[in-house]
Amino acid sequence: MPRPSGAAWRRIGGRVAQYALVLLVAVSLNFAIPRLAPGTPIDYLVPSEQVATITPEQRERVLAQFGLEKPLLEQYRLYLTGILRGDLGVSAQQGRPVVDMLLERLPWTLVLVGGAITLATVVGGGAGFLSAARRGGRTEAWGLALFMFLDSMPPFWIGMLLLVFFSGYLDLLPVFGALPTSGAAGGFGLTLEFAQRLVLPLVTLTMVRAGWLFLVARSSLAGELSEDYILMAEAKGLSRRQVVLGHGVRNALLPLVTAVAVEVGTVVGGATVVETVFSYPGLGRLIYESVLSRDYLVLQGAFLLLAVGVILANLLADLLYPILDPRVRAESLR
Amino acid sequence: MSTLLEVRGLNTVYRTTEGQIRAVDGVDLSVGRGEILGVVGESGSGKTTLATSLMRLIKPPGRILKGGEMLLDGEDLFRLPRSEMPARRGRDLALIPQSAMHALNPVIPVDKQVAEAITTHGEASRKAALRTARERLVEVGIPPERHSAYPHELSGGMRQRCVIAMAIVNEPKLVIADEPVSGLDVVVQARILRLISDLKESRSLSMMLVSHDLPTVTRVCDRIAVMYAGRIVETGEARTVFEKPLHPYTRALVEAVPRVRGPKQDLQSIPGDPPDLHHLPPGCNFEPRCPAAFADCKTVDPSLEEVEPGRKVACLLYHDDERE
Amino acid sequence: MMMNESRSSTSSPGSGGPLLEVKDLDVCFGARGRSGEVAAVRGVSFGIAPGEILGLIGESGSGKTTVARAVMGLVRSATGSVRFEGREMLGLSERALRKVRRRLHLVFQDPYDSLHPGMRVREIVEEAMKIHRVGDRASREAAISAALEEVDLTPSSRFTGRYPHQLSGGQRQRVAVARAMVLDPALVLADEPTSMLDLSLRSGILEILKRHRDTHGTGYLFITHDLALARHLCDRVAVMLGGRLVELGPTEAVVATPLHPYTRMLLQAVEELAPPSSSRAGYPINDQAQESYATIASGLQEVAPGHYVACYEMSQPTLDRPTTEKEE
Amino acid sequence: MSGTRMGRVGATILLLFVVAAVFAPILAPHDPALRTTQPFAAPSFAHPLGANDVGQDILSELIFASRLSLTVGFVTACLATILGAAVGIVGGYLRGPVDTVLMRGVDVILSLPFLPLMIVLAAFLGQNTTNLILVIGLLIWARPARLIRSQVLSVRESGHVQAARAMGATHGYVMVRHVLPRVTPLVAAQFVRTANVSIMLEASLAFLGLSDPFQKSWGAILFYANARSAFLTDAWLWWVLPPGLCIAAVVVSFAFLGYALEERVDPRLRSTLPTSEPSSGSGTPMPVREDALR
Repeated sequence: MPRPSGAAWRRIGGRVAQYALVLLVAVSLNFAIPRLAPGTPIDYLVPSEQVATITPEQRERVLAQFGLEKPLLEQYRLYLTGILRGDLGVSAQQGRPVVDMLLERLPWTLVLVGGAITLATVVGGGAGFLSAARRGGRTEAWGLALFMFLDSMPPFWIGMLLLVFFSGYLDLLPVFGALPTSGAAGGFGLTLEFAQRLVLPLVTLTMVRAGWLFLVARSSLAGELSEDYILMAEAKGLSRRQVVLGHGVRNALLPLVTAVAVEVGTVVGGATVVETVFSYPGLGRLIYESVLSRDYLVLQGAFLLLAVGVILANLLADLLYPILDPRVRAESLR
Repeated sequence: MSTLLEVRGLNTVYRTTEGQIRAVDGVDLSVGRGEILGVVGESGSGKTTLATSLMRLIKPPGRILKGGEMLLDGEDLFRLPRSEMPARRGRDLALIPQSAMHALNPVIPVDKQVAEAITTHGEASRKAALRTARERLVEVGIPPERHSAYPHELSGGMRQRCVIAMAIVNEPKLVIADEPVSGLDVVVQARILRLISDLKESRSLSMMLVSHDLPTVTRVCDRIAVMYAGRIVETGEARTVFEKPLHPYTRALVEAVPRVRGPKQDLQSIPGDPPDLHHLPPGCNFEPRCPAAFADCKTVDPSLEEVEPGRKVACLLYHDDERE
Repeated sequence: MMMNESRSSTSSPGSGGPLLEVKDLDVCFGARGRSGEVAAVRGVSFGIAPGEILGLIGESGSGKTTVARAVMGLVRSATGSVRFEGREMLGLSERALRKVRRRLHLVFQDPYDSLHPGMRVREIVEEAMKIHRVGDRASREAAISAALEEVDLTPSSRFTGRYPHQLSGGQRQRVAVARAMVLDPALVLADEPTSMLDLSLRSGILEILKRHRDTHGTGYLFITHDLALARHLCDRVAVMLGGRLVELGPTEAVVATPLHPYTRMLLQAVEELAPPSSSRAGYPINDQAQESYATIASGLQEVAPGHYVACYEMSQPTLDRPTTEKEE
Repeated sequence: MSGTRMGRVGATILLLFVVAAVFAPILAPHDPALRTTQPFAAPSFAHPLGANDVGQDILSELIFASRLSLTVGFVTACLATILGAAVGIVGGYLRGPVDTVLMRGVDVILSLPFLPLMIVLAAFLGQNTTNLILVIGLLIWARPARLIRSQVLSVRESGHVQAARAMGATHGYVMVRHVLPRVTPLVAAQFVRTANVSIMLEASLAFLGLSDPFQKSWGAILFYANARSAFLTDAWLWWVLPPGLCIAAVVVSFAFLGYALEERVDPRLRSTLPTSEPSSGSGTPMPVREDALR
């Protein structure tokens, strides 16, 4: 790979700046939403069952504790510095630092989301390429319809149906949580338990997300296969298989990379509902719990963390793309 | 000159929503060893379909009708099983496709693309193939420092040279070039044609050159075949056809050529519209636009017949027997 | 055509002044410091008389199309002077430009994309009249059929209701020409109008342009890469290389005695591509001295009456030399 | 299955749901807001899909819920496509600083995780349908905007746009008469696509218990079914399966419709090959090479 030139560095710098901007927007949204929302801050800061009974003194104390009596700009500054120090506040329900609660859940979600994206890319992308390479056939057309169906099914519903079959009828897999609540086995047993509990959420998430990647892979390979260089490759004497794999798929991988990066945001959204269905102790489940218990600071913190993850994934794809595609390398910033 | 390629009764059809069209309609042609045959035709004449058919690269909804023959060195390539074709392509016969500008894979360096043409056919190691590829690139005029460039880093002329290198790298018996210079600047066109002429000399290349540009084809080719509406309407020695065109269509084409030397003549244009392959006239395809048409032309479909040694034309004006 | 209303301005066509006068035109694109981007046009000067056809010859990337766009006022970064019918075009407000554009028209290279696929021929030809609110319904209708007949789309009623995809390439290009002519412009800028057409259809379009010039006194800037074609149509030709004008003169003079090495190279290429039979008889230099307005082009020297050439030490041709070739 | 046939299937399914939504009061056997039988009642003749945890008729709930899904789908899609088309056309056609600013905004919105953001918004802004529609509409216009813009970029270079400009047409005229008609098929495809996405978003939010409690929605039915662990009993058959099927059917009908439209925009996606004769000459226009599906 050629070493990055001045233009490439400018490009990287531009991308990083852009995503820093996105992050700032996400943070600002987080700051602004509660302040724009109807009702008083108190509604969001004390456990919901205490809101009705709170005394004026307690009220003052809470406001002071969160710096809410200060001017808005000052509040914003405090908020930003807080985040930089890794302080996302304290959960109203559990009284624990929000950051701790988030970090405890993060690994579970990382495994689920990472696994689902990988699987969905392999399964969906692979099938999509296959479908594009064999266009015109009956199987191909029905494959398309099938994946569009998958793409259209609500993830939580698929999750519920899988629960019905695998635990309700077949009683095959333990389904709730990621680890047995009691009697931790440790070592290999623990890993196995963990893997078993991961299976259903992972399958669910993969199923729903594979459809979209199928469509992207199919359309980009179909596009590449209609290009002139494919004809030339065949005229050189390459077999159809070599042409499709060595030239078509190779080039069609590029749009797929972008699609996968964009997917991260959607998969994270899907994970939220899937984790809820399976009581899988990731960030999504945490979000659900905080919605139910009206634990707003936790909710906001979780959103922020997910935003950071999605932004990092997008940044990674953006930086990866020029390495894969020399044409992009040649361009400077748009 | 012995015959290298002999095509007989080639028909290629396309299925469309409006019905089937015959893009190549019963074409017979031959190319001699070390000879360049020029196939001239305007849009819709079927020249590109002809070139693609000879490579057996016609894709659905198009197909080559059974019954045609394509003898290359006496072997009928149309009879080969489909699976054997890849081994022949690039080695027995090579293609320089239309829009060569886009014929290179945008994400692979050009020398690797040329080398791929070698490795796919043989025993050569990757390294040896790359070396040969670079030699060929130098031969077609690409300086060594550009060999590992990506296509988008090269100009149109350079890309065209790369495609030519790719076509000759396995020393094919026959090269089929489809519009090798269209879309390039005139100076570059001239250079590419010079390159083709040079290669013909140095490697005694046999070639079929397909183009819309009659004067250019006349310049580089030994013989010419003029196509109209999927058929060959006139063939003969290149200069003779250009200087003494027989078929009214060829004549009109010659008169439409602007010249930079010689007396300034008015340019002629052919009245009417290019042929619509869905609705061809019952008689001669050119009859609706033909200035010399007479009554029989509306009903009799002229065949390609020899009128002088080495000269064939499909026009009733020259067919004594069909005239009455 | 019928839309030719009387104009009160002193510089109306035919009053003797040049129709178009371009002086020291410079156009720079996107100063982002990219290596591929060059100043598109540098110090270009030329003039066109009413009823004159000036050929602008150049290869891809020579800046010839940019000159046309600058003349239309479609390029914002143009500096220098473009006087059309005596009025300065550069720096005109968008509103004022729109008015001037009634007298100027463009014909494009690609007949497949220059016509709106969703509009019928009638609407396409009518559009300019609509935009400039010219005439009433009946007079527009008459103008449309007159314009179509003029480009040999006869009878016009057979074509007015069709969509572009129902026409052949040659017919589409005729519609594009009819669209350009319907408001009877003083100047038509034709950008390679025949390069995408089959040889057998080309001369038909050229014939129409010539005829229109003869009957209406329209001036043309005819952009092409083909010197042979220019020879058949243009009164004078201007040769561009790398954004500069390198030679300007009466067509026959330039073709017979090309002075600039680049022009010679072009001619040589054209001859190489020409049929082998052409004789090489000598020609009188300047067999017709076309009237031209004192085109004191900067950097161009007059070496014969009306025949200018750029000092060529500084502009060696660089084509097809690998390292300097431009990307399109 | 060809694109056209998919389009027809999609349109048929969608039409069925539109009929159900419009004639809900006539078609539904009961008032879904009332307790009409025992809680957790199994299916019976009077209650073909049984009853939920408070004794409301599930079939009637389903029929009435189609109103919400379709409304959310249509209204947000309208909002998003109008906004997206406007931003895409103006940005792509005018270029320059306007475009840069607009596209930065699009980039920002596209890099946010939608569902978590919507959850935060819904949690704070309260759970009512108008808010929901506004929020979805204001978030999902960004993708259509980007796609439409990239097509506009190529349309603006086409001859007829240049010609109209050269004729003296105003920017507004060119955008409305020349650019908009050329991108209309893409806009239509994006309309369908956004409707699809917003219906799914609404269902997901409702499933997390963030829907308007006074409005029946398929997602909300599943929320209660999940909360009451309906999938552990036979009740999944009538309580879990049907609402999910409804969501999937509506979404897939939009997807089929959208695919049929996209196939028109980009014929290379067709699975059964083409309709026109092969281009043997030069200059046959190819459709814009944009990933219409993205």
